[in-house]
Amino acid sequence: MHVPDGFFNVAVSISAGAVAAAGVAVCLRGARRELDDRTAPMAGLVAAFVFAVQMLNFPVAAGTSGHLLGGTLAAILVGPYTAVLCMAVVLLVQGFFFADGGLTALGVNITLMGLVAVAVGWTVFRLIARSARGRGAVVAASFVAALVSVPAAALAFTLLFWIGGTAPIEVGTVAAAMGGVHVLIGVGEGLITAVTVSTVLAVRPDLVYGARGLASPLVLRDADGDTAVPHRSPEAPEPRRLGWFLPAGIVVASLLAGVVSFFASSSPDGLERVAEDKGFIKRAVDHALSGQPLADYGEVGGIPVGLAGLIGVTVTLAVGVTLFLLVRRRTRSGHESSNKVDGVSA
Amino acid sequence: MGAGHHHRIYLAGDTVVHRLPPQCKLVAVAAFALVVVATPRAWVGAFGLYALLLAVTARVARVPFAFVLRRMVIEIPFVVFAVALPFIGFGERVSFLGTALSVEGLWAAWNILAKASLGVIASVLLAATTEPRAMLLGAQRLRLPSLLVQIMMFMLRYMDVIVDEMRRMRVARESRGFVARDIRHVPVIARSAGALFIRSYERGERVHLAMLSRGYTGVMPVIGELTASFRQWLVAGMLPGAALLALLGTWGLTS
Amino acid sequence: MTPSLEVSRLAYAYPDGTQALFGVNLVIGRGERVALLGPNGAGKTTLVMHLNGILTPGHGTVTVAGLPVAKDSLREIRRRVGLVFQDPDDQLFMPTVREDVAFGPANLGIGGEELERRVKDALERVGMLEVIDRPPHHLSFGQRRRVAVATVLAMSPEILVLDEPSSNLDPASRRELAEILRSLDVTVLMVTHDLPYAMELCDRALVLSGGVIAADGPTREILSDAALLAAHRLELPYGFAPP
Amino acid sequence: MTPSLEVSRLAYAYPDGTQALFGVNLVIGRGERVALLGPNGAGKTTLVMHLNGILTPGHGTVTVAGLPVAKDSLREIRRRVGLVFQDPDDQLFMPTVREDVAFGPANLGIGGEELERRVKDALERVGMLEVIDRPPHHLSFGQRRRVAVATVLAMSPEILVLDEPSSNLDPASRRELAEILRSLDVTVLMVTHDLPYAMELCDRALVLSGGVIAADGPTREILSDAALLAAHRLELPYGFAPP
Ligand SMILES: Nc1ncnc2c1ncn2[C@@H]1O[C@H](COP(=O)(O)OP(=O)(O)OP(=O)(O)O)[C@@H](O)[C@H]1O
Ligand SMILES: Nc1ncnc2c1ncn2[C@@H]1O[C@H](COP(=O)(O)OP(=O)(O)OP(=O)(O)O)[C@@H](O)[C@H]1O
Ligand SMILES: [Mg+2]
Ligand SMILES: [Mg+2]
Repeated sequence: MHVPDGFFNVAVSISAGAVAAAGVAVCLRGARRELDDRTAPMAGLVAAFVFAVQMLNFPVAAGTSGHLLGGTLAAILVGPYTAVLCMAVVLLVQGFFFADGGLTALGVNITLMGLVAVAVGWTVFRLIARSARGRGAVVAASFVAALVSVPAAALAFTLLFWIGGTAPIEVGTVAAAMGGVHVLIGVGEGLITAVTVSTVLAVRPDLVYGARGLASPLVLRDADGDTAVPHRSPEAPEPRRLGWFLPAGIVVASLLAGVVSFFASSSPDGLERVAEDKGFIKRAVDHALSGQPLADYGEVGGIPVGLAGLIGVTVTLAVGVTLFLLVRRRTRSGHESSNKVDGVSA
Repeated sequence: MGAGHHHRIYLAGDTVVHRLPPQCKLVAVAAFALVVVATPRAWVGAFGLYALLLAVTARVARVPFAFVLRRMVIEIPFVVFAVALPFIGFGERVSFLGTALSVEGLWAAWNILAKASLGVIASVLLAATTEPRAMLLGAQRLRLPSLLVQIMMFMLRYMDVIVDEMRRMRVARESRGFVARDIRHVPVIARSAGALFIRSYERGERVHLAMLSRGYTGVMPVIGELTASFRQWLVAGMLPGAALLALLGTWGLTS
Repeated sequence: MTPSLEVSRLAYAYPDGTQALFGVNLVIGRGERVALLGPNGAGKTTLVMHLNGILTPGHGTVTVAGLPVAKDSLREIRRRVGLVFQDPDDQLFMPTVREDVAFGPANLGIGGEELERRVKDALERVGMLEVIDRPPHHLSFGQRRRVAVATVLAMSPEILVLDEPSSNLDPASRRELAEILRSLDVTVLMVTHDLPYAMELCDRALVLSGGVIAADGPTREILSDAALLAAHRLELPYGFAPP
Repeated sequence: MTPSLEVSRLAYAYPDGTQALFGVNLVIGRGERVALLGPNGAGKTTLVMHLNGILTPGHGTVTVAGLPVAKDSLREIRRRVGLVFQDPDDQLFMPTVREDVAFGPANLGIGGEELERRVKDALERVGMLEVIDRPPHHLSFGQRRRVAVATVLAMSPEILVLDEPSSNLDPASRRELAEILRSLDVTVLMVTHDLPYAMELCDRALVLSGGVIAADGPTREILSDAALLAAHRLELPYGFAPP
């Protein structure tokens, strides 16, 4: 999904750049609360890990190549704000040090793989993890969250390309293809995320941001008299509630939609396009804004493409919700038993 | 993405391009990419001039053409995408070898291929002539927020740590009679991959703590000053400047 | 006079739940050279990591030259306490030995010729001047340990804490290190499993065992208390006859 | 009888160009226990890494029990030669101690109860049975070294090569290791900087210095040749009186 130069017109490149910069600025502020000098290396490691994970590439049928994103993993390990920074860093490094992903497309890339993927992933994660507690819940929530975040980013990509891509596509076709394939990639993403989170939870629970409330209280004793000193570890605050993140995500998203479509329709790219094309963009923007059904766009193999797109999204949601319900039931019972263990040791 | 994510992309050398301060090069390459993206796709001549400019830069920097070509594999997924465009695009169609291709799709494919390739080449040249560490210092000079620079620095270090730990683990495995030959060995690799994450983290963490214990406060002490002279900015500006001239020139010719 | 180091009721558990320290108390005066002895897994490294704030106490306090170790005093503490890690790979991270040794003093704001002088001087002392331009991870283990010692010497700390500095050193380097430590006018706390070395260098010894201080006294006395030694997996080596 | 180890005219340079070995010749008979002494950076680790094919000779040959070390004999060589690394972190890589110790024997095709028995037995010998379910990188340095020794013992190799196995061990573990080595009926090559330990354990010693073998003979003789020792940065420690 690393967009190279020339994929999007100048208008979209610049406005997505502005959105990305604004998003990163917001996250820089937010990250100060998530990071201390101890966790800065964790952010670096997560970035390196995401970088490695993104090398696992899947050829995607009609779209671009797909690969794992890592945004959800980052959010769970270091917190959503820092996660966006990690993703931004990964993309900067890939763009500047490895020539991967266009420099003018950095804004688009950061917006999609950073802002959208992290916002969606973290939101889903918190929604699930909040309703159930315990290690199992955290791991399961990571799976679902990561799974959902991938098709979400893919659909955002399609939307953006539809608005300001440099090639004419039928949004429905591409959305269907992208959505469908990325659900599969999402399963891979979910597995990797869940395995990593559970590994880290097993040996260094203190490193999982999304599970900070889980660290069991320490009981220390002094050896001289074997006196028990019940002790609560000083840090280990409750993970912050969804609070600001959801509204912030919505603001970013609407900013994105608003700014991008404004630029695109007032189109300073007269340089580039023939009149018919402009008509296409206008039409596209009208559709995006008026929310007309996608079904207008004809059909593929007998299935109306809009319908195909909807099927992709529905399948994603269905899988997500099913897993969510399963997890909730599982962890409910798991939670009770873990309570008992706590009761014994305390 | 694809092959070749290694530090090896840097080619040590002592040319004018290598010696330019990193911040100048960063800005120059970004500006060049912007000019390329802003060029209308029909101005084929302008793209030729851009390619020529990059070729000249590569010569001056003594970066072999074969090296640049090898690095361009990163682009392959998009080549695939671009090739698909004439088939999935709509609008007017022309017939070519018996298949109907979308004219608009063909143009779009050309547009993406040309711009993406130029962008990739420019970035490859930048990375080949600038050490990663220098690039970080350049970013720092360009006022990239220090938190981002710090994360970036740790990330680069961790890539080394991970590679290093992977090497250690491979040697350790082999010296105890392990040879990864068939699919049955995947679980072993997977098990040790889980350990790799924690292990790399903890090694990096201990090193970080060692840095802290030697007075580190989050900013690398800059041992040599990194100021860029006006002349150096001028030299660096030659690439995007010439590209802009080419763009304006072509505009003049077409209108 | 305020003591150099004061540790009181220090307890600590690692994030995975393993408790390593169970209430350590100790006081070390200015200019003393003290050996910290004890079996593997006793908690020596864990204790040492608290002395410049790398680990944060789960319970209890650490005071360095009158200054409690806390978040806002860390910079000052780390300027005063120089720590040589048990594993040199944890200590060396820059691309060349020169930059690695320069790192600490540069962070203290030293630059130019003074920096150059300090780097050369520290490397000279440990006999590693000739590898100054090589990458540290391409050195032999013993060479890395010597460079690790140099990185700390270059910072001229007031208190020097060394975690098994003599392991993997060849016998001559081991003696040279002893001479360096004797020549410095600083407080020294040295973890070691080499009892003759401890006796040669330190007048006082502490025995840490099972996360608490089990003995504290003159090295010579401790090393002649056979029952104490046996209880904590300490014993004098083959062929050793105290002079 | 074919010797256990035979190294002939072995030279090696690291990829960065540093040459570490300049033509090493040595022959070790079956069942011998030999100490490999020498200053830091002499090339001991480099030599040892050739003995089971981790490094490939730049020049010269290495033969193990008559079998030349080459690409297609590596599996067999590694089954026969057990190597304890100088840095235990290089040796341990699985998520738990149990899996790590089981790794080698499992590769030899051992499974089930026999595997379990070997793992427990090896850990028992080094006194680390109680940490069997912990992750190795969460152990103290000395504990890691002991587990590293166990991983190799569990493979019951014919030839045991140890790179400073006693460093970072507490004195009792050091003696216990000596007892283990003495109780095994295998060929042993042990790198060490601890000369009394070498004398206690090995009848024969080699001095490697500057990438060549500088001396080869009975340990007692070598350690009493003051000129030889001084020439290679070797010296007997404080308080040592050969019994
Ligand atoms: N990172 C870690 N996570 C969990 N437990 C640890 C960690 N490091 C050490 N421990 C445990 O804490 C205890 C004390 O370890 P420490 O490293 O302080 O011992 P030590 O006295 O330095 O031993 P050695 O002489 O072997 O270096 C040991 O039981 C060890 O297993
Ligand atoms: N990875 C490497 N790359 C380049 N040079 C190396 C590397 N490892 C070791 N060397 C060099 O090779 C020489 C021999 O190193 P080696 O590790 O074999 O020494 P050693 O005898 O084991 O020393 P020590 O007693 O300190 O462990 C040294 O000069 C060292 O600097
Ligand atoms: Mg220790
Ligand atoms: Mg060595």
